[in-house]
Amino acid sequence: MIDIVLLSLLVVIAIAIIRMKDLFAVVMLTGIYGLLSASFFVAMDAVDVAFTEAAVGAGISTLLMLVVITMTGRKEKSTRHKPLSALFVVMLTGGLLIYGTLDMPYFGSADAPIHKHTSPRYINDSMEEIGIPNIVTSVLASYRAFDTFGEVVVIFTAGIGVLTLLCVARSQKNDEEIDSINDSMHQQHLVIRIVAKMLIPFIFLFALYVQFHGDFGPGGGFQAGVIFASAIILYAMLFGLSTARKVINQTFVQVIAALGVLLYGSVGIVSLMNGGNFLDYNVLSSNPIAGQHLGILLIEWGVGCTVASVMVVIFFNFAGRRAFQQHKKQAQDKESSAC
Amino acid sequence: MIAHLPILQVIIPLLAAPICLLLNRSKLVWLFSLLASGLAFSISILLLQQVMTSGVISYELGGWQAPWGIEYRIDNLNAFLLLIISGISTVVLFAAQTSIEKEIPKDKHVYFYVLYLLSLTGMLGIVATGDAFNVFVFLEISSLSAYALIAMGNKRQALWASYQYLIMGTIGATFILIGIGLMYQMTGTLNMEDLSQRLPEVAQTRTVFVSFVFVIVGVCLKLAMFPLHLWLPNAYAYAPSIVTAFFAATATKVAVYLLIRFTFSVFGLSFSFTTIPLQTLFMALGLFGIFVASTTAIYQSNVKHLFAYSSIAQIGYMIVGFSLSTVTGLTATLLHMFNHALMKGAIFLALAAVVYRVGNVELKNFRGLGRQMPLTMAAIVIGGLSLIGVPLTVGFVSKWYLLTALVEQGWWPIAVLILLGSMLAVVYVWRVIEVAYFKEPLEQNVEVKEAPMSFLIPIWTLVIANIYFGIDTRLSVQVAEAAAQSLFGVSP
Amino acid sequence: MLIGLFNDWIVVVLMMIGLYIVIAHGNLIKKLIGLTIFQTSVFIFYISMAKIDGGTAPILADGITQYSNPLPHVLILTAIVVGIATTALGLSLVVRIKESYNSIEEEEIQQQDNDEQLSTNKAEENA
Amino acid sequence: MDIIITICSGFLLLVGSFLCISGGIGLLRFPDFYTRMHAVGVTDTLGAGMILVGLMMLSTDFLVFAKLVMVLLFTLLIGPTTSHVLAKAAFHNGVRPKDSNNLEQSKEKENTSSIL
Repeated sequence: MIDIVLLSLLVVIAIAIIRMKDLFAVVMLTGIYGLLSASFFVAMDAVDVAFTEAAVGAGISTLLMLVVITMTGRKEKSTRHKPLSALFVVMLTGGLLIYGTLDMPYFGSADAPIHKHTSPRYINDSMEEIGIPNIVTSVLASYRAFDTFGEVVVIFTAGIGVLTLLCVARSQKNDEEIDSINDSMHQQHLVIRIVAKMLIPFIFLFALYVQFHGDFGPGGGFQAGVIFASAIILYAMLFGLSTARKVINQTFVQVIAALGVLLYGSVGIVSLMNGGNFLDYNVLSSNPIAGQHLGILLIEWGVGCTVASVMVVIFFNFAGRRAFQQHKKQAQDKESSAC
Repeated sequence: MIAHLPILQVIIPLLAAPICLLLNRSKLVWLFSLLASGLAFSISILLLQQVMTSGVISYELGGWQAPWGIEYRIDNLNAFLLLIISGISTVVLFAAQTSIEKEIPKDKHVYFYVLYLLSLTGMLGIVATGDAFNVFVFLEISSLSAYALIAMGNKRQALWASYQYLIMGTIGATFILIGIGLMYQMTGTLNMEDLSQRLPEVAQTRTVFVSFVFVIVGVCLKLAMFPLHLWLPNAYAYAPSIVTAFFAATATKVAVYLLIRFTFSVFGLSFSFTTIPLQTLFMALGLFGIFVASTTAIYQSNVKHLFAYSSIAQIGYMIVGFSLSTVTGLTATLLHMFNHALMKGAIFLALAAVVYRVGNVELKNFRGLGRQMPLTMAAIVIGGLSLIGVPLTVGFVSKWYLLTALVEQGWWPIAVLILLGSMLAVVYVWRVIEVAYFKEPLEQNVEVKEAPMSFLIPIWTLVIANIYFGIDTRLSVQVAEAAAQSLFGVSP
Repeated sequence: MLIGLFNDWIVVVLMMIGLYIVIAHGNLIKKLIGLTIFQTSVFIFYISMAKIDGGTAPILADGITQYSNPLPHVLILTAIVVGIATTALGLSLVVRIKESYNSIEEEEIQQQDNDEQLSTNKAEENA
Repeated sequence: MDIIITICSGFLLLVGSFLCISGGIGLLRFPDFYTRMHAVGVTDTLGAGMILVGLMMLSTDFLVFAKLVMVLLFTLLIGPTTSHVLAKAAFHNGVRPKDSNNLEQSKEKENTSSIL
């Protein structure tokens, strides 16, 4: 019953997004949309997915869109781009999909084909073969480990793509200039900087808890990486980008992203060397179950490193671009006022 | 180590990318990625021999059996595609260092090579895998690195072209995801082999029909088939010329492979060609694509746009061969994939050499290049002749098989239309040749010299391959025929 | 019938809203938001496929017999990460487009491209 | 014994949800920015706090109880801070609290306010 309420709320928000012109409100609605879909996933017993959707859908994507809006402005032109043909295409695909749903197994029915073919083995045998309670992590990290490897490479590609587009040769600000920015920001955001100082260690702690708790409850490499990166982003927002860059320098973060992917790949190569197939953890140590635990721990660690460092790289490049634009604007104002 | 070849094919370029990021010196990274691509090429040759001798190779990742774990199935079709992709990428990489010297700022060279290796990994991953969802993941890897590579072009239109490609590509990939989801819902498995066994019993349901439509529309978006091709010309014209050379020769072939794999191996021949009039629909769209794209190619002032539209026309030929749904028709399509990769690779590498020397590829800058850059222009001429399908070149072989397939079916008018299409190709190739050989060079282009050796070696290897496979067709035809027969379930 | 498929119909409505935003709205950021809505609705479709009435989250605990299907959850974890990767790349493209075109409306960008194309053709005629 | 617990938790949950609803209604009906923010502030700290305490009483084992305590601590720490920062940003951008004498002056100022 609750999922129908949540779904209709989602439809209301989606329609509001169509009608809204102010981009800032639209981005806020996207954040709420992400959070509501995360709570829908909890209602659907998909706890791992809810965790990731909340951290990524509601958190990082809203944050990135807000940074972009500060650079590109809030107003959206109201002219619609040939709406009738768009409506026709949409109605066509919608009708086709509704036609497709007529033969689908009913929602929640236990005798649907997907519950009878591959997943019974995951549910029944995963305890003996892999030995960790969270079946999603065991399928994610062991049965279909290569999918997750592809996914880590997707995140790595996005990080490199954003780097190529937005990286700016940084003008080396000297130290006292950084301190002056730091002090000016200090008295403006006094309260939230104190609270952030209290919170950031707990956020790191929670990220590590989620990283290593992935086997027993919802959690894993992705969620931990995103939470870890959000703590660093909070620090960068409040203490100024240049101080954050001094604390976490760029090349180090890129190296960690590359090492995460290599760690994941080398777990596969080691199992190749030991005679098993690629990413076959049974051969990693004498007892297969211990091998599975070791393999899953290592690749979750690789995933966590890559996701955290790529999210940090993406945010630093967006914020760096914004600082670059403001710097250029000041230079233009100075020379326009001068001549 | 021989047993692990299928996975090493994808893993070597994949692990080479982060290592390149760690090396961080442009010259060293170039040599390392050349080594990785060469290694992938040699593995694909070994794989092809293994498949030709001992039939299908199946490799279970993580040691789990097929429907539960992910499985790599290499048969003639995959091995043929792997050979094309890794071969073209090795040859193109050879000229990369000098070409990006002029087109990409110095500090981004390392990122260029990392993205290049990632898009190579994505394409190899799509072709080698036997798991439906794994296709989607590696499709995203190759598409994301393609968007970033295209956006590295020095003109501002490159950004807009890359954005449009991102929107169209993501809609296509999400359509494929919906199709896979519907298939999974009705059968409960994601392995392609398992799907082909379990789909017939649910084939009559509307959900499987809709999933087939969504997968085909998604793949056609990626394929830039005629009505959905709007993103391709700008993306290929404004991207750095090395990127255009690589994608023009490989990206669309991977999408054609997906189309063939889903219609023949997963949904089965009988289902695909009876539920929808796929034959007439694709035949009409293919022919329409050939004519519209060739005519627009004639009116282009930018030579890269010209050959991008000609690529869309060539895809039209492949779609016509595919829509015949006969063994020879499919052989013609597979042959044309191989030949088109050689032709377009040579032409776009030659254009990269022209961009390196002259700066841009507007038609007016091509005046008098015939005398100033003789070897490069000769390569473009031979590539153009091969596009038209002149005997002794590779284009002739694929046109010949296409015409025999059409004649077998007794469709004379369509065979005549195909020949008319080639006539249009004569027009736009002649436009380039005429400007290059019979016009005086502009005053600012007088002191243009021949392209450096690092361009001429890859260009001329492709041109010689163009001619060699035009004459000695044993390798390409034998592999294409074996692949077509295995798809039709006819034991060779 | 209605209750059984109601979930899927709402998901289809969400998909169509997302697709409509991508096609009809000219603003580049609005298009990316439409894309996110379109992808999130596909995730909701996958997850509502995996739910079993009376089943709990797929975490093995003694005394529970019925679990929801874990496989779609794994697929969607991958798809969410793919979605955020595409959004991040799209947003960085929007920033670069804003810098070089000074606008993020599709019509204005297309207009500037066409004007530039016309001016080069004109220059070619009189050259 | 557990009857008392269920009654208390039921009562707490009811009060908590009532506070959340009142916050929502306050958001819609109050005239200007600062009063609306006060109404939302109520739901953040008190409404959520009451619901959490109610849940704590219903929780079975210690781990769930400990997690709920931590959630309560965090919301009590973060809720007021966000309200503070929101008010500071609004004030910084020129949104003045509306009182009877400068009714019209603050009306045009309010629509020019931009949080960023």
